[in-house]
Amino acid sequence: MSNVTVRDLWMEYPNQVVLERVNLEIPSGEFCALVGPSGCGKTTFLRLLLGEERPTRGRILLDGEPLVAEPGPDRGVVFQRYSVFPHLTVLENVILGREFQQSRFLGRLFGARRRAALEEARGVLEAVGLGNHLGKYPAELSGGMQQRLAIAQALILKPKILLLDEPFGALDPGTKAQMYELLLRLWSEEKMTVFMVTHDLKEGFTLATRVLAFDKVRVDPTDPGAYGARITYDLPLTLKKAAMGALAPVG
Amino acid sequence: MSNVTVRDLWMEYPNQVVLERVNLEIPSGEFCALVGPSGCGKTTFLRLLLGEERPTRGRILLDGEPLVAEPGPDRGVVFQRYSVFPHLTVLENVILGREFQQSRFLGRLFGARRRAALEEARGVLEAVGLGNHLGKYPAELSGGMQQRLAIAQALILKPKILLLDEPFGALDPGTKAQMYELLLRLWSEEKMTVFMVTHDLKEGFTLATRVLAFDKVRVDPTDPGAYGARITYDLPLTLKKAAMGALAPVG
Amino acid sequence: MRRIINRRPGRGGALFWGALPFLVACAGYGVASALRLAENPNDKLLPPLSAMVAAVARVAFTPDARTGDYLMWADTLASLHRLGLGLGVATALALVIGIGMGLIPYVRAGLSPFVAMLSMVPPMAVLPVLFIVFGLDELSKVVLIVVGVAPFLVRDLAMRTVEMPREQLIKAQTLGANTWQIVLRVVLPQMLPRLADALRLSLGPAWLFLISAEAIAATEGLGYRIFLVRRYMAMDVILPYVAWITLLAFASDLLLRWFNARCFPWLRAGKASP
Amino acid sequence: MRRIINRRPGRGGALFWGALPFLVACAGYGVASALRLAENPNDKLLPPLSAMVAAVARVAFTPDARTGDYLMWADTLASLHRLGLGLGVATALALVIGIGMGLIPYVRAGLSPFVAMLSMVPPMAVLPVLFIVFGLDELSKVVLIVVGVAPFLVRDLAMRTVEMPREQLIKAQTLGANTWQIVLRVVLPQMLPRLADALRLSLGPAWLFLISAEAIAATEGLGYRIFLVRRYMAMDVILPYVAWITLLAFASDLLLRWFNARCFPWLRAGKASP
Amino acid sequence: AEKKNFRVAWSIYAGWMPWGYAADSGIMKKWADKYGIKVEIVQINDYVESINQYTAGAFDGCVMTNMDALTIPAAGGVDTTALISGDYSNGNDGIVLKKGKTLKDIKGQKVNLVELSVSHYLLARALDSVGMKEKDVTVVNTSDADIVSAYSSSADVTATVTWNPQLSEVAKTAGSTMVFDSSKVPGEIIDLMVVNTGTMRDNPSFAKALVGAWYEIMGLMTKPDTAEGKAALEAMAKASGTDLAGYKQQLVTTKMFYTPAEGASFAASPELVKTMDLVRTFSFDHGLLGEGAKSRDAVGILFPGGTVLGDVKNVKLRFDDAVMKQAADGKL
Ligand SMILES: Nc1ncnc2c1ncn2[C@@H]1O[C@H](COP(=O)(O)OP(=O)(O)OP(=O)(O)O)[C@@H](O)[C@H]1O
Ligand SMILES: Nc1ncnc2c1ncn2[C@@H]1O[C@H](COP(=O)(O)OP(=O)(O)OP(=O)(O)O)[C@@H](O)[C@H]1O
Ligand SMILES: [Mg+2]
Ligand SMILES: [Mg+2]
Repeated sequence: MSNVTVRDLWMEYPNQVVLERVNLEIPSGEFCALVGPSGCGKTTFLRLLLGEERPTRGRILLDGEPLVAEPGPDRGVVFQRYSVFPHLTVLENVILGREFQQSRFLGRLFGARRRAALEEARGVLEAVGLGNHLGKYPAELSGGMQQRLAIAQALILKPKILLLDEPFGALDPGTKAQMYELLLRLWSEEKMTVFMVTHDLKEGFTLATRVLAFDKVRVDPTDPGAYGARITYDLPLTLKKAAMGALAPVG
Repeated sequence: MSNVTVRDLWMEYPNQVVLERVNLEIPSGEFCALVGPSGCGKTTFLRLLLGEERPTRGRILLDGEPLVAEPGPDRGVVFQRYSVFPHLTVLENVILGREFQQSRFLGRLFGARRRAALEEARGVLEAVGLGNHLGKYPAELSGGMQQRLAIAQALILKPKILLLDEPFGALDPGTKAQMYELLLRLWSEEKMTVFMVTHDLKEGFTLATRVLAFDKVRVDPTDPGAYGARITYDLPLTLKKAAMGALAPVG
Repeated sequence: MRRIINRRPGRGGALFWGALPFLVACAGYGVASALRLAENPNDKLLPPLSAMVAAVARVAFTPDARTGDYLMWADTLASLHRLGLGLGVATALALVIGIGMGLIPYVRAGLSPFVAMLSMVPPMAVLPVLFIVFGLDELSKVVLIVVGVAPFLVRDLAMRTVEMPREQLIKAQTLGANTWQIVLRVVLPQMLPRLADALRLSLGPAWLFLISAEAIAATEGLGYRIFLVRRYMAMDVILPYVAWITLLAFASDLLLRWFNARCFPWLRAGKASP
Repeated sequence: MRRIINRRPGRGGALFWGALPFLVACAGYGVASALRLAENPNDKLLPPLSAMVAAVARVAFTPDARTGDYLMWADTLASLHRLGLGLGVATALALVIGIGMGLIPYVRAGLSPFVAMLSMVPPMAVLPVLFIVFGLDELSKVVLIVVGVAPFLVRDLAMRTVEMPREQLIKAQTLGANTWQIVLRVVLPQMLPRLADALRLSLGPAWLFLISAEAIAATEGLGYRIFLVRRYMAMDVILPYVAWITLLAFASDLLLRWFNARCFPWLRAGKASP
Repeated sequence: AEKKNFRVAWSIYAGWMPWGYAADSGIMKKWADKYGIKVEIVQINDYVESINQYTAGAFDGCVMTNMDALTIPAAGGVDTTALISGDYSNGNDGIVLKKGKTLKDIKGQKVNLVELSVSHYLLARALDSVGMKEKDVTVVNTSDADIVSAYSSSADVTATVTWNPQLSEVAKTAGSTMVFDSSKVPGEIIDLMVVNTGTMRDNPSFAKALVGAWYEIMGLMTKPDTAEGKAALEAMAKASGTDLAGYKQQLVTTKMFYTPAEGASFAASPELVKTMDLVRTFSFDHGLLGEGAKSRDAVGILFPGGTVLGDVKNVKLRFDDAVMKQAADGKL
């Protein structure tokens, strides 16, 4: 279960209000696409959900409880800027999550458990199209490959809430289609709640069950930072959800 | 004038061939969109054109002369990963090019010339939608805003050849449309030769006068790095070019 | 329970925790001193606070019988003068050579092994040679500081320059910059705060060299006084002098940090404020 | 003409340019020495090469009459042993405290002012106290190295840890890591090469402290020998000893670099090879 | 308190080389075994540090000059007994000038010396002898390890006061003249073996073992023609970084008390009282008796006859001839 409730949320930086009175009620298993003009506060909103930053006013509740104000394994993330570990190879980057989970003290797996983790990681990497680059370091990958690596890294743990910041921005249409399929399969299988920032409206409508548009409603021309963005549209695409839900047990 | 000729170009990394026997003839003023699957070598190709790296075999000619093997002001660039200067504000980042040009020894402008440069920079920043963020440092900008800053920085110098690596990847549709307009106007006014990597085929066909598709034609399943990518399609959209050319004197 | 890496002390908490080790150290000294004094009331090794206060009053606020100077201030001035000169020269060298080595492959190839080697020469062991070349007066003390500190600064700055993202250099070139302009507008502004950090790290060694130089031949200076009174183990003078040096160095450290925060706002831009 | 920052010497060129300053320095010494010797054939300050070779032959390849040891090797062993211990302890401290300070806000608040202060205390000035607390034997020499080098290592490592991209720590937390796992799998592996770099920078100071400690109380060691013969200005022994120390330090430097290149292939991954 | 293990520090100097030999040759062990104790003899390179360590309690005994014994341990409240008066400097300390041939020429020059050491004292005595004051020169504190290189290589060092072996190196420099040396103030710079008075009182055998070992070696040194004597001298020469001839040269300017009787009578002589009066006056004038000292009487000095210089209630330095007498009488 992972209902997300946002109540009267404000986020202010010095000299600038970014988000203003945001209210939301997202039931478990929803796939939300966040859209809006560049710089309006979508990434900031994800960072708040992640617990990386704290709202200056208002609260975020997770299943009715205040959100633990720190990142945790219940919330996976793919950042807008690639955030893979430069000192680990592609394969090591992906099994790291399993190692954290299964080896509290060493953070490292050996023997059969390691082999199992590697097997699983290879599967996911194959699915994101990095099957041929298992031993490379991130610095040796192209931009899109790094992004796919970050996705594989987040997906393998099957978090309850998945936060994606323009995850498919640097991918070509073919690879993108593959990634859509992977993401949707995992989403319906695992009943994750997904928040995905995207600039591609078509992508938003294809994947999501709900589209949230952020934008500033008021602008003070003499002081552009005076007002923040709010949720201007909140479109549930309920039919699709029902369809996906029906599909899930089968897929 | 800026004809680009590529002859029998190979690019190999240890254990991996990235580009294989690439041949091209791009007349001056062409707008090329480079498309292809993630990791196939598009960024690498731009880096070669930039003079940042040298091909392992083959040659690149600029107006019949071998390419000067170092970056220079004739070739502007917007990298896939934002590459603005963290220690300069938005406005300073943009006037920097002018300062380099006009002040050989101090690299700094004063008085009237500085005011003129600032005026010009403000205009470009307004055009990319950063008019309200002139005094911010890059670390205070969102991803898309940094990308627009990098574009403004490159455009202000009106280079003969412009190399763009997924420049609009992180922008919302509205902002994107604005940027298209700006880019096309400059392109037709200045008769630049543009190379733009994109994953959005529609974008490629909208903007470009020629689409180059990169892909591997041969794959050795046992050694995925054995063969490199080549240009698999080279589509001239000549009609459009003529139309744009006709428009230019007017716009 | 949040992870310990995500928990931050408040303003008061930071003050308290920051002060704690100092208090513990002071208390430790007090106990050790009291124990020794109980055994021998004239013990010189760990004098009581009162003795140190009296000694400071004597050297700092009473004119010296022989020279009429206020010793501690005269010493401080002399030492700071030498230190300032030495660090100034070392910094200038580091800027020129360090950035040169970091940026220009030929300079790097030519100088990096030599500077690495030079930084390993223990300067104290070749002091006699320094004396001959630079005389026994102020100059040789300044030179000792330079010789001791500059190689570190140069190497650190060169390392940092090499670590700069290549994209930035390429970007600058596409904006038409020549090498000199790249240095002036791209590398230097980003290296200055790093240099200040490196300087902070080398304040300790700089004082060390200064003190050693003053111990060898001098007529005033903080190091001179320490080594002079060491002759009769006047720890009641030495310890306050050491504390004073530490305080001076610490103040310079703070000053440099303030300088960084003040002159390079971009360093902290975008970092979470709390 | 390409910009100078884009021109790289080839393999041979790098060798040539790297060797040049050494040759110049040697030639300079030769000339200065010849000049002084022409004036006074008994000059001790800049002895000719032959004198140094003879001195080395005496201390390195002839057993000492009194003890039967080969002095130079015995000295080297003694010094390296102390140095190794000192640096080992300092490194361990730096890892624990430096990473702690860099990663955990409470530890940072508590220790960072104290460590900054500590790093400013000139260790030589409080040597008498060190000797009394730790005795005059091996321990105090090792402790001097630790006291002299550890604060730098700790501060440098803490700075570097703080500079790590926050995204990585957050990412690790979303992958379920606890603080200990973050240290073990994310911070430590990335800090080890930095630590090796910091160690490289502190090899010079470490030798300096060792030599100073050996100068005061020791019966063997490279520093002991240098200070023993310094009273007679036997530069024919001192200079080869200094050169030998420099060489040892330089070799350690190379070793650490090789270690970094060897154990952390990701450091160079993606960097242009030529 | 009574104990079995003792530590004694020494540093390299012509008159103290026998201590090194005592440790190396086993003579010390022999005498320690005789009294059922253990005595460790530790060489410290840095003379001042060895005194500091003794003062701080790390050693039970230490070699030092009479002036340093007064100003460091005694002024520091450590009750100290001068157990053995080994020798006095008889030309081992001297003043050397580059410019000028007589002492009077020193006027106005910078003088490089170890400030507050016996060199400084010698300079004060020398200036006194020609009616000058310390104000007439500028004293530059220069560490003893660097005095040779500074003097012989730097043009701006023109005058220096130092001791052997540095003194002979300095005097060798072309154009230099030794204008004054300690033979002109004989018996004033005395090299002692001092021990902690409390330790000595509780453990008489410790003092006896030290004195016994010392005079056994003195005996060897007076017989350079025997194999044993020659070996001893050679070992000491080697340890002091020179050869036999060089070491003998240093001994010429050192007035050794080879027999316990000589040492005992020197310690008991009335001249010693006069010397110590000069020394304590110099020390007080230079602030060496510590900040609490209101006059030169602050620290009491006890002499064998029972004479006391200074504060009777604060006797911290005691010249003792009892054990040397026992040695002279063959009672050890
Ligand atoms: N650390 C910071 N300090 C000050 N202002 C900030 C900071 N971080 C973000 N901002 C501002 O907050 C606003 C929203 O930024 P955010 O990164 O959330 O935008 P976004 O919606 O993700 O944009 P994009 O689509 O371009 O990534 C921007 O105007 C930015 O300038
Ligand atoms: N420094 C390097 N060392 C080794 N291999 C590299 C290096 N840089 C790139 N490669 C490899 O070269 C190939 C092409 O990379 P490039 O960055 O050109 O791809 P791209 O077409 O731009 O992909 P994307 O659309 O994902 O950005 C990749 O397989 C990558 O792994
Ligand atoms: Mg964003
Ligand atoms: Mg790319």
